[in-house]
Amino acid sequence: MSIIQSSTLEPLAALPAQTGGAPLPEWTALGPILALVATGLLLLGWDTVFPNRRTNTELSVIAAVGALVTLALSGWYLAAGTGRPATGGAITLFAEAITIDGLALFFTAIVAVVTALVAVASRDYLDDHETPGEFYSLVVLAAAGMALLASASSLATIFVALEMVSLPSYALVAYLKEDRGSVEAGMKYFLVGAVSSAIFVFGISLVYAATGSLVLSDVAAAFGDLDDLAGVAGVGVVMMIGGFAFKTASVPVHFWAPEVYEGAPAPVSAFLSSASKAAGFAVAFRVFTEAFPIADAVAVGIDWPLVFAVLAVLTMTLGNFAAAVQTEVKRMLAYSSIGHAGYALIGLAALSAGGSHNGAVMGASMAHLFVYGFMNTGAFLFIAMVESWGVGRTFEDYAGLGSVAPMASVAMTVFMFSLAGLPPFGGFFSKYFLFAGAVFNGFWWLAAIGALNSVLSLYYYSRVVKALWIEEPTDALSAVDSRPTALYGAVIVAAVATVVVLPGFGPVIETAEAAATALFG
Amino acid sequence: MVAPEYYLLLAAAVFCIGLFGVLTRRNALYFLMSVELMLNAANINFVAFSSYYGDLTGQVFALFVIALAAAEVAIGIGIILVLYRNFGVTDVTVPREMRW
Amino acid sequence: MIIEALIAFTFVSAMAVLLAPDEWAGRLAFALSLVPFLGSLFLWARFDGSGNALTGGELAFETQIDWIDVGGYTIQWFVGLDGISLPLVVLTAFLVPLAIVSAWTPIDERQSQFYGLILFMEANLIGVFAALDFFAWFVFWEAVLLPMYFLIGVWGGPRRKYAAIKFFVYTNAASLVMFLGFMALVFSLPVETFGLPEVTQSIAAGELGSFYGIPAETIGLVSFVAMFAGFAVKVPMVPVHTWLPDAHVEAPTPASVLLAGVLLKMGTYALLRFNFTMLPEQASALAVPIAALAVISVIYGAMLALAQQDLKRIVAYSSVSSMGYVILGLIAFTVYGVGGATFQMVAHGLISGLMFMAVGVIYNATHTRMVTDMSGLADRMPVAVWILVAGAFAYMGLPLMAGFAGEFYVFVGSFGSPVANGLMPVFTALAMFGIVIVAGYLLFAMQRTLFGPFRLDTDYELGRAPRRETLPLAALLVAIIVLGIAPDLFFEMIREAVVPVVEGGVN
Amino acid sequence: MSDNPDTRERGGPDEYDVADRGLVPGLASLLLFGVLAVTILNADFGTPAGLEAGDYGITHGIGFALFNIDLGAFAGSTEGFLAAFFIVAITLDVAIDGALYLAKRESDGSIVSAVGGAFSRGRKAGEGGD
Amino acid sequence: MVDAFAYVPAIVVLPFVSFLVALAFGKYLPKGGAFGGIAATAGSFLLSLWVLATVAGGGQHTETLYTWVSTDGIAAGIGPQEIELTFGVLIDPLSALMLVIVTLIATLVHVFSLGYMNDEGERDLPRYYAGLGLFTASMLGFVVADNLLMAFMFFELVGLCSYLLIGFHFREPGPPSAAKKAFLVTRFGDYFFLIGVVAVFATFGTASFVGSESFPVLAEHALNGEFDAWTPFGLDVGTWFTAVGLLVLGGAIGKSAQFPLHTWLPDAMEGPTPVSALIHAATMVAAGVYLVARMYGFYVLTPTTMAIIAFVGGFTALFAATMGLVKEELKQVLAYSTISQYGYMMLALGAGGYVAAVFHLMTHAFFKALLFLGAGAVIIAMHHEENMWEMGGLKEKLPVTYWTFVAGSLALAGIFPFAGFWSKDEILYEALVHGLNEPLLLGAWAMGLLAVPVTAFYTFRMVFLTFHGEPRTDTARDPHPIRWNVKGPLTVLGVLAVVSGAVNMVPVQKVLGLEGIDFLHLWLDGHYGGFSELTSHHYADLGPYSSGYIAGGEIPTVLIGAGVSLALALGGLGLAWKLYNVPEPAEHTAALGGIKTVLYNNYYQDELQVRIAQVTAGVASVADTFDQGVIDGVVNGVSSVSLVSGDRIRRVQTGVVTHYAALLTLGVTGLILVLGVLGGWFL
Repeated sequence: MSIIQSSTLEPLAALPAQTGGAPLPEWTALGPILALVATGLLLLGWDTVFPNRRTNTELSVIAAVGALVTLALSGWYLAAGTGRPATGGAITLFAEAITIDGLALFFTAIVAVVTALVAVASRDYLDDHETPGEFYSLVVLAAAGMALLASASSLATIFVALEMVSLPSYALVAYLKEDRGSVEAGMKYFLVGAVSSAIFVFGISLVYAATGSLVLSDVAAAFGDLDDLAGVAGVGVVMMIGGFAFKTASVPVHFWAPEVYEGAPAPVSAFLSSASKAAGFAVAFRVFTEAFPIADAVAVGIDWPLVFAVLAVLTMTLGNFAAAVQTEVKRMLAYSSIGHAGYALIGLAALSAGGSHNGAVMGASMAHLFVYGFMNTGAFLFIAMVESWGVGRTFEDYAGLGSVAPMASVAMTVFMFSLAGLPPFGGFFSKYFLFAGAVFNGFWWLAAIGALNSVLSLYYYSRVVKALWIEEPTDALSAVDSRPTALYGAVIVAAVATVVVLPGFGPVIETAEAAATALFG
Repeated sequence: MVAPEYYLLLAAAVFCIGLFGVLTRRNALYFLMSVELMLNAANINFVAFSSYYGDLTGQVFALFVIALAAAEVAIGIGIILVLYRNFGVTDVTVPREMRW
Repeated sequence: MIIEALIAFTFVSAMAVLLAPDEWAGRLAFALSLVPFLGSLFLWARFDGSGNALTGGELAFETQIDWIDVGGYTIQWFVGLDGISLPLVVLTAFLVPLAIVSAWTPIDERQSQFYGLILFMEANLIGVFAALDFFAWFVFWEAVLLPMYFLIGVWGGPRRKYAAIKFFVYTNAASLVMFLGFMALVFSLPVETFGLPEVTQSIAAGELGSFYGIPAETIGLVSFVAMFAGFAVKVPMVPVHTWLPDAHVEAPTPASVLLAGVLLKMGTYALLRFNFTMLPEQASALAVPIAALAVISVIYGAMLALAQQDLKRIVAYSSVSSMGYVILGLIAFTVYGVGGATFQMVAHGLISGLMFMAVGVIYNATHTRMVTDMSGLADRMPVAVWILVAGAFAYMGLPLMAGFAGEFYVFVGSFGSPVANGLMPVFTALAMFGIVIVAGYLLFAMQRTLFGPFRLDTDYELGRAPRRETLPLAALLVAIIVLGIAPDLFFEMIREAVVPVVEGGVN
Repeated sequence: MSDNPDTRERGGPDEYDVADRGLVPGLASLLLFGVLAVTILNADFGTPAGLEAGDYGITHGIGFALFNIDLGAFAGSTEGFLAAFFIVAITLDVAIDGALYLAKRESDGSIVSAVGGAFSRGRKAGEGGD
Repeated sequence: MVDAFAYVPAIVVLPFVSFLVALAFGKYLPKGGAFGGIAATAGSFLLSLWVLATVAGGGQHTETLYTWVSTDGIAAGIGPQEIELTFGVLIDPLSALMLVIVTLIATLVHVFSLGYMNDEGERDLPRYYAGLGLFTASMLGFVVADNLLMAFMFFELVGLCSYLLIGFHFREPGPPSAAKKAFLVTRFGDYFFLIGVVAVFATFGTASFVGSESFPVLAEHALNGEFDAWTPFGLDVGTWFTAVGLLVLGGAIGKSAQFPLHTWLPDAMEGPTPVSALIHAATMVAAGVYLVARMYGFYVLTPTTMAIIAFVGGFTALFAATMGLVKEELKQVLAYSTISQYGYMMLALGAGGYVAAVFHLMTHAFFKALLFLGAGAVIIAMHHEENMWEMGGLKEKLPVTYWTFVAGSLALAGIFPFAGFWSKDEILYEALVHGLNEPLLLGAWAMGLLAVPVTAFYTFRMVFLTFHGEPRTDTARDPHPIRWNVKGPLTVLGVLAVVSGAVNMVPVQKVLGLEGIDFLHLWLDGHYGGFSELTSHHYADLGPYSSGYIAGGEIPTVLIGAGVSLALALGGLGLAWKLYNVPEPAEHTAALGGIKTVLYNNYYQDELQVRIAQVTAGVASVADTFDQGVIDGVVNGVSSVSLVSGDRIRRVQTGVVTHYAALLTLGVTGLILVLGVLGGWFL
């Protein structure tokens, strides 16, 4: 469904007449990433120029504008069909270190959206924080890192981009220096993060040892004939899976997630659980389809789809079952986020060598991450709003919020039922396309486990809705006084997007699927 | 010339020693030192196989790993400072308010 | 374009009522709900469809637009009505305004949300019966759960939270099982889209292929069983029916009117569309177990009703029993059997709607539904009680009432049916015993509550039921009698749509 | 370190003392080493190609690789790291920025106490947030 | 001259209109809508007479009025597809006769109700007259039905009306439970009838009574192989027809209160007496017998069913009569007498005496209605006191009632010139004649014969206790006067009870050889009008029985039969005269000894049925506890298991970082091992 049928010129797709007919020069492919980096640096500069002025609003506006520009650019490129095989294939820069293709642009769009929402929401959240300046620069630069991570096509660039994402995230989680929860979360996140990045880099070294190169395409080439080095490469691959598992909070490396999402400031939790998780999946998709093609990997004895299948089942089950018994809404949402990582893992698990529907499954998983980005961010921002009212954190404290803050509660109901996968909202289609794709690819048992978990998830998501609408309001709700406009706006925008994405699911799934099939191509 | 397996073995040993430090020591600073050790184990591998394959990729990338290790330690120290200010102790196992 | 207009209008009116102030939300909702009713009458008047939608019959008011193409399949917005779906749309559009009117008395807080949710549910129900592409249909199918969850959860009785979540999770799990079954079926077919007609015709043409090594027959059987299990929960059939009594007892009267009146019909309608039209061979292969289940539903459901003390639970369990007849009719694969089953859906919708409303009117006056708490109400509330008595007799299958027509066609159709290797006469005879038990417990309940000397344990002084509560009852009773005397109003088009199903069936 | 009993039944550190676990967790790393050792010993590598200086010497080569400049002898196998170089530059800057923010001690007196107290950060109004 | 048949639908619709009028405007009409009812039933009566006259003139008529479900457009599907469900009208000698009987008695009962209900100042009269109107309409609908489905539908509607009318005084506890019992027991019978109807449709594809395509004719062809009727599980045609016959018989037994399903009729006496007179004496209870007569062509083909009908009839006749002996209330005696008289009719039908059964149906309708209305008059006089031991000596005070009541009693007992003698004698004659070479039939005949003296005894015990002797209570001394609207119907019925015997004096015709005076035989034999396949001779030659005679010839058998039955009747009357025609009659039940208590409790039939109801309620509560406990338990169990396991999983998150790191390492090592073993690295 590409609107503009571009010429066959190798560089960027031909743009309509208004730019003189000649396609944009090649480096402009980096447009979205450059926009983010520029905004980050601008924010740093702005903070140094006006150090002590409470410049919360301006910073938030700059960050949001930067993110929206990135979103616009990547959206425009996607619409123009950049990086599609039809329009001259992926654009590789810096000696194949960075590739801009459908996958990169799609995930950059996701990251940009989440960053914009978080930036807008943080204006109210950090209202009475004495130095909000660094927050925005850290967020935007982390987002730039994620965009880079999605477009990196060499293990070197991947590792460096990964660090560029992790380091600011550690600082962001511990941002509320005086709050014990934030500090404890920051400490745990840093420690687990450090260990897993060490494991990740050791994995890369083993893969380098086995294949002799870091660029994904060369690794893929070398993967074919490493007969006796399979063991070393295999361990390397598993350790890299450990690294990705950290970023996407999948099972063996998920222990940090509940504490961090609960302890960290709500916008940061939203940012981590939506954007950085999506980036983790982006790099996992690219590495495992380009660097370790399934046919050769399985031939050599490294059946990584099976590993991901194990991870998917464990993550889904652990996430959903633990979430069902939580007493605090934010921690429940943390576990639900782990559960949804499990569903997205189906995109990697339900793949088979030469499977006719590989592209469809992975595309569905990408689309699910896109819709999940909206739902999850919205939900965490709602919790941020409730925290700013100081009403309390358990389900009982949320009782009767519907009558006091109807608009926000309607938004939260939309998020909850969309996360559960109920139809009038976007989450329904994305989850069911994922299950349908798994069934089509022959992994019906994986879809069955997914379905089982999503039934259980309906239970605990509706616990929130029950608290909001059905329970009688307690007296504590009198504290709900302030109307944080920006936070409110972000939540409503996310809710509207979740609803609109159902009818508008066509373009999302089509671009995602095209990007995914290109990877396997 | 030393056979490449032994470099791998050395790197693995250093990696596991670092990991052992992480698992058993309770002080945050020891934690940082152990992570440094694990990262350097990876560097050994890179440099060893850079010469094995006769190209410079490994060595250049080792530089990057060192740089990033340093950055990580910077952030680590920052976090340990904040930890100390709030919990009064640099023991990683003490802050256990959030669980289950 | 008329169907889209109908659904869109109902959605918009739902939003409008949600935002309206609580005082006159009820009246606004009633006024707005009349439009879909008139629309459905218009559809009925101008209905020119012939044959069954799925087996290539000519559809009425059909629209087909591409929506999403993914993984080699194009998902369409494909909507159309045929002889089976039109009566159900008319039933829905007829029941909703009456349910709204019956809600004016009992619902006295958060009214605008209540009526908004009812209209939202109506839009989805019309969608379920009109949609002919799997995904569009599945969106409407699942979307109906949401409003019903809130209706039970917020305005329900004492154990409403438990009942609401049980209903919600139970039905959702069922529809997931059904989804996986259908996906496996579609994938092993060389079809391009999820359109139900295309899938049916390609199965009929015998193109059911193997699927990752699993042979075609097992695929057909497995997907049939999965879909059957998914829909059986909605019908409900016996082993999976326990959510119904809780949901009914705890739901407010208008919600249980719609729950019994229309939501149960979604299950049987889907069974007819998916299991019995698409996979007739598998249906007749499994005829004996399905027929046995149907008979058990009838007898066991009626027995349970006999043991209840709460009027609403009695009517709820009797819904389980009458739905057993529908299943018996469907499995018979004869024109009278399947046609009678479809007619019984409409008839039971009206009759159970009337019964629930009448019990609701009594509850509004006496604030109790327990049979032991009251007696001799006929003396104090003559109009409402006598309509309830008429409704009870309609339920028992009294001739010249819609119930009898439906049940009789099912019996005639299934008695002589060659399915289930000749056991059908035994099954039908056993199922018919249901009419005796139904008579038993309904008469017993009526005798204890409505007749005999007046006694009321709850201390409410009892006056005649107000006119606005008895008018909807009267309207429903008239509809039941008209349908009883002239069933061909609907049965003509139903029969036309059912003949291809039966011919496609086993010979 | 007051704890909010009503939200969840989490006791203080005493009820479950970590110290006594001692070196047991360490065994996991030994197990990992064993597995690594086995895989490594099973793998047999060919003869190493070794590094020959080439006309610019290795350090020059590294510098050229760093900036994707023509690599002469090592052109065949070494990949360019220019992209990684840019990213590392920004990452180090961000790391410094974050570390300084964390380490920066807010000026004593009003702000510290004010912020700590006022900012209930979601805890119930009556809750302890020292 | 417009033919009467065009007005046949009007006969049914007129009472229906009176139902609507009474229901809607009853409050505003004088006497609560009574006049509307009387006018309607009288109009129907006149129309029925006109129809009777036309049939007598050699006409018969059948026509489909309304197609309920048409089958155009259905191709040959599988199974019985081409069934067309229609409503039609069938006028032939049997139905014309029945029309007259029903409309006549309905009119008389309406008039009687003026006296019984209006004068006594009852409330809710519109509902009463509406009920009567609806009942008459549905009974007439049943009579003119031309197919089994229409018959079944009106059969059930009649059951509904009886429920409404028995439960008329719903404010007292008694009538509603009696109404419920009546409806439930008849419903149990209707269950078998419904299976029969559906079986007929499935077997023949049609259920019409008349025409070359009617199911009795098709059954005939099927038996001699010309028509391949559908039968389940490969049963042979004969046994399957017997089964269908018995199924439909179930409905007849339920409605006509025959042996197992008779318990509801005595309780139905809770309803107002005119209702009992109309419904539980003359019309509704006759529906069962009329139904069997209507499809007699089908029954005749199955000898075993005939034998069963005869035996059930005979047994019920004796069984109910014995129970009538000890009853104390006037209406109870009459109720049991009705059950026993319908036993006789069933005996007649079973024994092949088609004309005899119809004859007794007619005569019984008249004198039983008379007796009930007489009882009504007595009840009015005794201010609603029904116990006979509170009455006595009403002879002088209520002369008209007395004489009409005696006429009815004589007819009931079967004393010579009265109607009862001729009809009961012909039944016994037919049973005897066909029974000589049918042992089962002979047994039934014997029971029928034994019932004759018992009937005579309890009838005259009733007469003497009520009218003769000294008045035992002061109300008996000066009873409430009764007006014309009570006396009128009594006199009409009194005359009929006396005269109606003359219609069919077969013994006289046989003994004296006066041909042509057995009008009813000719009437039902198609001599005047009627369909060939519905005539009595057609049934006779299809019938399984051959008649044997005793003592030489037909005439001696007739004389002996008539003589014996008359002697027994007179004997019973004499015994009653001796015991009860004394100024101070005493309770003579002591003589019966042990069986007295058994008779009082009606052979414990009621208790048996209550027992059955309790057992079903028990099973239902067991099912309910099973349902809540097991099935619901499983559902709740699943949810609690998942929550408990969720709690276990939650505990793994201990909050200590080193644990996380340890679990992380274990996880990675585990994955390496899994992949290694599968991938074969280590081997």
